[in-house]
Amino acid sequence: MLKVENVSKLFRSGAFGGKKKRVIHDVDFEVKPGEVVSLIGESGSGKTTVGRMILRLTSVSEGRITFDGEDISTLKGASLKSYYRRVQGVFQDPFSSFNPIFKVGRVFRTIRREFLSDLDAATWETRLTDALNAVGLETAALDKFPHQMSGGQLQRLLIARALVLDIRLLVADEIISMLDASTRIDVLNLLGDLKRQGLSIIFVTHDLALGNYISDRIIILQKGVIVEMGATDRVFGDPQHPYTRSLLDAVPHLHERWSEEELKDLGLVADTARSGGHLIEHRENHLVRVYS
Amino acid sequence: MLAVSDLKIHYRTLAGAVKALDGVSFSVADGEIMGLAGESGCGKSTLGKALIRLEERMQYVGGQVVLDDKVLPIADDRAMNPYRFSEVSIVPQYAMSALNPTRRIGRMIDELLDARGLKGSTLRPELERRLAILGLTPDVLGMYPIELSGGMKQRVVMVLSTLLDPSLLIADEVTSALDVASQKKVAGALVEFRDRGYVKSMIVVTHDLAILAQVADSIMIMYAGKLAEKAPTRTIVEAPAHPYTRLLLGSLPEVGIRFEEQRLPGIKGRPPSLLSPPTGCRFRDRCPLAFGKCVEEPPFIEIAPGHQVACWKADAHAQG
Amino acid sequence: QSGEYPRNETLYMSGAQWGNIVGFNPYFGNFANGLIGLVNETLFRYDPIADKYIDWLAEKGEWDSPTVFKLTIRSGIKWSDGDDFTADDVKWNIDLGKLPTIWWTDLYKSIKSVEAAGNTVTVTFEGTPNYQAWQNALWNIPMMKPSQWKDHANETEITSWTPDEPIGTGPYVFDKAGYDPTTRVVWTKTPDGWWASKAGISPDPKPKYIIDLVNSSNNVALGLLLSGKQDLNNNFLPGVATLISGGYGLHTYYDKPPYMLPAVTSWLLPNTKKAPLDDAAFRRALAFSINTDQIAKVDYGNVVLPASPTGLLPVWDKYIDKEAVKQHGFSYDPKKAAEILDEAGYKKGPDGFYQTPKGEPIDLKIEVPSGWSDWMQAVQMISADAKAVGIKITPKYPDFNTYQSQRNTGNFDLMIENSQPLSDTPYTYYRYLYQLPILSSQTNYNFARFEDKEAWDLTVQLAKTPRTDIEKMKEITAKLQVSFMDQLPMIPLWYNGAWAQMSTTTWKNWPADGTDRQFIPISWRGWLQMTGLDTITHLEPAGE
Amino acid sequence: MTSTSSSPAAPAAKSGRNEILYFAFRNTKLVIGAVVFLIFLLGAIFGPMLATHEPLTFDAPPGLPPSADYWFGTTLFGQDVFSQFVHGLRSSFIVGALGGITAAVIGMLVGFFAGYRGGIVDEVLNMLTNVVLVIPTFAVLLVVAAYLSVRGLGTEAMFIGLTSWPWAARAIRAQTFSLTSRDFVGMARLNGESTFRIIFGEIAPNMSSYLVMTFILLFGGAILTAATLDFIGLGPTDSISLGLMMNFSVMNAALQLGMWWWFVPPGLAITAIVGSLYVMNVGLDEVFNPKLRAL
Amino acid sequence: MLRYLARKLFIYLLTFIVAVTIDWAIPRFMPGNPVDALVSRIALMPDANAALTSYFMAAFNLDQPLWQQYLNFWWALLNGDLGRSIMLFPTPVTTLIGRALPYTLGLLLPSILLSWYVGNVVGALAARRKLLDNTVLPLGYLLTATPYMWLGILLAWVLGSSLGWFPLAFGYDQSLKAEWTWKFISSLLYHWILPFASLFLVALGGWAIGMRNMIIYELESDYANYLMALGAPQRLVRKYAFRNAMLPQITGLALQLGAVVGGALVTEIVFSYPGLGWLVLSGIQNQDYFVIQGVFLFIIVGVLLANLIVDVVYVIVDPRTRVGLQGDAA
Ligand SMILES: Nc1ncnc2c1ncn2[C@@H]1O[C@H](COP(=O)(O)OP(=O)(O)OP(=O)(O)O)[C@@H](O)[C@H]1O
Ligand SMILES: Nc1ncnc2c1ncn2[C@@H]1O[C@H](COP(=O)(O)OP(=O)(O)OP(=O)(O)O)[C@@H](O)[C@H]1O
Ligand SMILES: [Mg+2]
Ligand SMILES: [Mg+2]
Repeated sequence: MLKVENVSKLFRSGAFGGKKKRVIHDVDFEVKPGEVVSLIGESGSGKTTVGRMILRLTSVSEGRITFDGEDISTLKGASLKSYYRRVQGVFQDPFSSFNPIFKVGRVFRTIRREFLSDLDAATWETRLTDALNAVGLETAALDKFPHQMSGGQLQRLLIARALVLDIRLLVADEIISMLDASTRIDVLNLLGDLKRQGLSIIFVTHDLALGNYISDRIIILQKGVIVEMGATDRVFGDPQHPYTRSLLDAVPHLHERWSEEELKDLGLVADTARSGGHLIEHRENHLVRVYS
Repeated sequence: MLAVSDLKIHYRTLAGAVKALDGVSFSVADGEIMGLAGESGCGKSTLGKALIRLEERMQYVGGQVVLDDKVLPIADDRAMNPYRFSEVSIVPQYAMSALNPTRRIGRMIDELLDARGLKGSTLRPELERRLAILGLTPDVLGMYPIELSGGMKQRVVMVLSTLLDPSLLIADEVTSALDVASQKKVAGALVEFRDRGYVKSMIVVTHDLAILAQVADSIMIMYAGKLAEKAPTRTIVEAPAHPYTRLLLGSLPEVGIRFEEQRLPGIKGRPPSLLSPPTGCRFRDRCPLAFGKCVEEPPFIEIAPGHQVACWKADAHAQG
Repeated sequence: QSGEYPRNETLYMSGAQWGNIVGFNPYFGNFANGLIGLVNETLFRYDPIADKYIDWLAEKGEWDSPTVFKLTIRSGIKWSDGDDFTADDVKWNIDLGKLPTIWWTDLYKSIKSVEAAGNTVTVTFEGTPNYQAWQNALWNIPMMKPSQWKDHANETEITSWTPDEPIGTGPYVFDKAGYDPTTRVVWTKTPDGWWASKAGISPDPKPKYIIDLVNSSNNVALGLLLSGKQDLNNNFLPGVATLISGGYGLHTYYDKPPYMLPAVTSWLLPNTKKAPLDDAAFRRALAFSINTDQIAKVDYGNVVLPASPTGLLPVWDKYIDKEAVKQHGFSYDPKKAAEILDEAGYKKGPDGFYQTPKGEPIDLKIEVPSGWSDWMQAVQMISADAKAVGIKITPKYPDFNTYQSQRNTGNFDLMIENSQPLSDTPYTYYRYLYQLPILSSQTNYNFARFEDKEAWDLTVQLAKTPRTDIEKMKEITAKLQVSFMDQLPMIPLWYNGAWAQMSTTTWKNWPADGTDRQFIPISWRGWLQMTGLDTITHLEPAGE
Repeated sequence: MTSTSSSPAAPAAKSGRNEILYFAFRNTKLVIGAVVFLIFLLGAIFGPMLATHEPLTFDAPPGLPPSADYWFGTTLFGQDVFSQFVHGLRSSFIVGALGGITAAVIGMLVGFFAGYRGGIVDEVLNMLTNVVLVIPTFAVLLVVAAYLSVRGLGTEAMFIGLTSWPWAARAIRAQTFSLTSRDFVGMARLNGESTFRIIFGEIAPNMSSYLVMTFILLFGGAILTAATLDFIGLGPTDSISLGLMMNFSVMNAALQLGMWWWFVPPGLAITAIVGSLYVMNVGLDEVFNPKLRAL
Repeated sequence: MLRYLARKLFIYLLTFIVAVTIDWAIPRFMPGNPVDALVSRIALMPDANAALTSYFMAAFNLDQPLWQQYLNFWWALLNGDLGRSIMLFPTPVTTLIGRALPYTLGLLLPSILLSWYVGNVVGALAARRKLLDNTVLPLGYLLTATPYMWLGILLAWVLGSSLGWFPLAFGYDQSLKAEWTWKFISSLLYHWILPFASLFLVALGGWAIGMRNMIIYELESDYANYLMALGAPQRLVRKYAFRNAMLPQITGLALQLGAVVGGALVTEIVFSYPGLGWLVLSGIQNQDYFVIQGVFLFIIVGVLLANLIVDVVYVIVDPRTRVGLQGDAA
């Protein structure tokens, strides 16, 4: 369905963009219908950038991204709109995803105006109510200002927004990292339910536990390079790349305490981000980057 | 040894007083790292700030703070000053921007020490030694904050805050903005400092229970301006007595838990407004165990050594 | 000497110099004021009050024949650099007229030769000389030192080059130490003494220094005057009438209104190329409708006098044909104005305003420069007067530059104009009124663009009348007056004054009516020759 | 950065707009500023109706101090100062409003597009802004005005507007830039909304208070600049303004003659209007910015 | 750092080119011919007009094709030639500017620098003391809202005209020779005080308010909070706040320059002070385009240079610019 083919991204930096900085190197993966793919990496590894490129909020510098075989960078006007009817995103900060001066219901009116203007009022109402119910909200919620709602509610509204459109791929960029522990699981569960209904999700996170919780496949990004990817149980159960391992080691567990040495090992995570090398198939459905 | 009793701190707002701390009593032993956790807005930071410096809008309403047998005059900004830094110190949440951007770090530290009546130069070797422990070279002292990465700044702040070997250190959300790798480093540093005796005791504020489980000796859970539970880390993690603590722990996905296999429950509802909090147990609206008695406020009582809970049903549960 | 000009030895004057001082070239407009008269003297001078020429550097000047003028140069005069002033110097200066950029070049074209021999200079004309212009030139051409100027006596530099220090024959020399082009020029008494006082022709001026201050604005001038920091002020000061009677110790030529000598006629300038202003009847009707007495009284507080219908200044009173004025003149009479219009076929439209005989509405603009408040008020009064008669005139206030360029290019309806000052002959007035041909840009004369061949011929005839032949001059001017009053190419309104406010704190013996000091107390360029200099030479320190 | 964005739901009881009004009426700075401003605005609107004289006609006795007949006295030439004053007020407001609007429109367009589009558009617009910013605009105005033979209020206002926008553009650009990085703008793009719609429907409303304040400052600035130009004599040639009044009074020795009633009212009015605008601005800031709301 | 300066320099260069082009274009594309004004100033017989007009057209380089004129204009400019004045032909405009400049600079430099310094100190004090704040703030707003000329007029009226304490015109007493005697210098100062005071006061208000607000903002910043949490005395915190608040004020200084120059021009007019403002005014009144143009260019260059200096100073005092633009620090 979605194919990310050897995509690289260069940002201009410095005055007048004299220099270019490559933040994504040759990223190549695929998302199948009904599949949840997690993009995992530390801060600055390029997760958001990949997500934004898929959403066409950032342009692709090299390579291409196709959806159902169509190169998304060629989309314009109506075809872009139709792309957005199939692919949507939810972002990290629920509070900043809503225009703070309007009531939250405005988002849905905009959706209707931009995408569903052909729908008659009744159909629209039922569709809206259904979507809201699916995320566990009442229509009354639409009449509130963003600051009057909790982060979890807002994220659910955004997911409902995607549901109204009946999309096929959702890019969820750290959508729970700003939520309280008590509410984040609600949102995660909701994503899980949607996946069951056949929605594909690209789940961006730096929290391995969360990635593990709902995803089918894991992609580990380090400084814009995919260092390891594969089925969730493979990558987590048998991490091959040192970077993946160090990430896993750093995850605190409730019930297992780090040993004294582990805790006080203040050495930096091995800087193994080298460009070059290539991904080889370690096992079926498990690719690892090796360097010659 | 820190002993806080019935501390009440309110925020003055136009809409009325926000009762961010509404009668909080607990103690932290020497050498203890106490984790403080709870949902956003429950008053964690307020507690941390109250122990060192009240901001303009914070209003001291009542209670007492005793540190090493001395009563801290927390309501009196001037009287409090001599205690700051040397007795109580803080690693703020905003470590990234805590350093004056236009002063070289070393110079800033010297000026600060001089202003406190200490000689910057005599402390210099100790400063450099501690920086080295965290993997920083003395060069950083000659740099401007902007020349350091976020993690470096955070470590510098940690060293600076503990330079005078305070009795109590408050670390407010020092790991929250970091990814797992950096988080671990900071957590390690906290323990290291305690172990070396740079600080006697510590309050680590965070909403991330998993990290507390790694570093804290005891964990205190707050809910809506009140204490819910305090116990040794192991007890909290393995045998929490307060229903809120349990629900909170239950909603944490551990590596290995998968949605497909085990669907974790969340906690329904939202915490009450602190402007006019309900009487009685503040968690009762969301509590699965709530019963008639919950309209009365449960006392924060010790149900086992070092294990305090504020719940009418705590006893039953701890034993059951 | 200390770095100061002692107050009791210094005469401060201002009123002529606007903007920075541009040096010492008497042929360029903004030369240091006082240069002509105090340094570079003229062959003759002229006393307008007595209508008398004063022999000056020339001891005599006579027509040997109708075409030969013979000048006798006074001997014993020295340039300030020590050289003798000679007839050759005079010839050289007159010969400058051959340069096309010199203002009397037209006159010079009719000169066949200029010869110097001994102390005489003989000027021979071709055909009938323009006697009037020649006479006028004689007291206006400054004598410059040929050795200083000879390298620059060409077409362009003569109007733009400037020496660092001017050399002249006059009572004062340039004081370099005090020169500040932005604020002042200082003239110091000639160290070796002035030829005129040595020769007993003129008293020796008492002020050791004359400081001519650059005008920054009326308010500065007024401030200085009121605080006794200025002795002779030649600005028009708004509200001056109240000051004179206000006990500020100010002296004026007359001690009662109009206080000032009349210096120039202010005219209502119609554009005679535009209907209905091309119609003499209409212009006359306008003339009858304006209450100039009222303007003089209300607007000026009586420091000006209403003008004679001939437009001629009071000094030319002897030329005025009183009989003609009675018959052809005009005075404020709205009824008469209406009659003239009715007679000429003008009819009132539905709005109560007159329309042209062809039935077109009349709506005229009258313009004066913005900020010239006395004129602004005057045009409002004019427009109100005209409205009373039924002529629609709207005041407009463009800025000065616009005003000037519109005037020169003929892009206006009505304006107030007064650029032709007092002189020794009414000829200059008639040239100003009638000169032909009309060019696309009229820079000095005939702004009304009035084409009257006959009047211009008469003016030329006047020019060719010797200045001594007063009767002939009267005869011609009488004809011109009749023609003028019938046609009114411009409408005389009032006489602007020779604005002079004098302070008696440091200097006394200022000119005054009814004394033996009937001089014009004016330092404007060209006026020192017209007894401005005598004002200075007759001053005495006030302390004594 | 961290999870502190749980906004204090404290005054949630009142809805956003009411809350603003509530604070607005309690903000003394805003109230005082607005009252002073309104007084002068009313003076500008209704004053000319009260004036018994044409501002430029000379139909009064000259040089009178204020009296019952001539409230603000008369000029040296017998013009009624009060009439001049109220007409001048009107001109000031017109120039301020027109100049302010022109500058605000340009500043907004440049700021919005530079901030939103970024990249090369930003570079170019930014360059333009910087160029106009460092040019001493007053000097430009001076040159331009000096060459115009006919000058009216409209041209004056327009030229002021054309030269005074850069700081506004800069500020708006910065605001837009930070708002653009907010996720709701990304959401809007995912909605397929047009650039125009995003800018004016999503971004602009969020900075409306800021835009109002910017406009207020531009308004005040335009009044000051106009007064300065008028004072030099580059003001309108066909009407009266407060700056011209000062020009006339100074040029005609009102200082020396002690005719204070001629130059005090116009300067006082400008100071009061501009001052009230500035004070209102501070008040508005306090109203809109919860951080500054005094207890 | 060098990149930063290079970028700034580029902008200044561009600004300069734009300004010069505007300056060159305006008189050429506006109706009316400056030379006519000059010629009409010299009393001429009609037929001499043409000769002199063409002479002056040539003298002002107006007789060439436009592109040539443009290049000439640049060439002359780069040679420090701003043309000749019309009203004071043939005085070079640079001479006129040279005469007026000392007066203007003498007003501008002290008033800008002193008002900046004093304003900042007063503002910083105001941020500290409620009482002072309550007086400084309203007064500051009043002062910034005051048109330069009006304050000048008021001072002139009260202190000059009514009380007679100060002179109201000229750069020095006209009874003195311009020699460097004590008497002359004191006269210069005496004439300088009022125009200086009015410039100083108006600018002062703005700086004081700006500084006060900046300080309050700085005192709420994280580093100030941290310092206070570590028990740093107020003195140190305020010292830092002052230093840091000063930085935006430096850039503010550059941005304000143009306005202050405008203020100086009108103030000079009020006090008949023989500086550039005075020169420009007579240029305007006499339609002397070359003087107007010249002064304009001069101001542009002055302001650009001052901006550049401020930029360099800023880079030196603010470490953030130094590092932040070296590339990707940290
Ligand atoms: N607009 C931009 N211009 C220049 N560099 C950018 C831009 N956006 C992102 N980058 C850089 O690209 C890299 C990847 O950024 P990205 O936001 O995709 O990381 P991330 O993995 O999402 O990190 P985080 O966990 O902090 O959100 C970073 O080094 C960042 O500095
Ligand atoms: N300056 C303030 N004015 C008014 N109310 C405040 C202020 N600061 C905090 N509060 C309120 O006080 C309560 C406690 O806030 P506090 O910052 O202590 O929470 P927290 O537990 O640290 O939350 P978080 O995890 O989000 O940091 C919250 O309800 C908050 O809304
Ligand atoms: Mg990201
Ligand atoms: Mg907190």
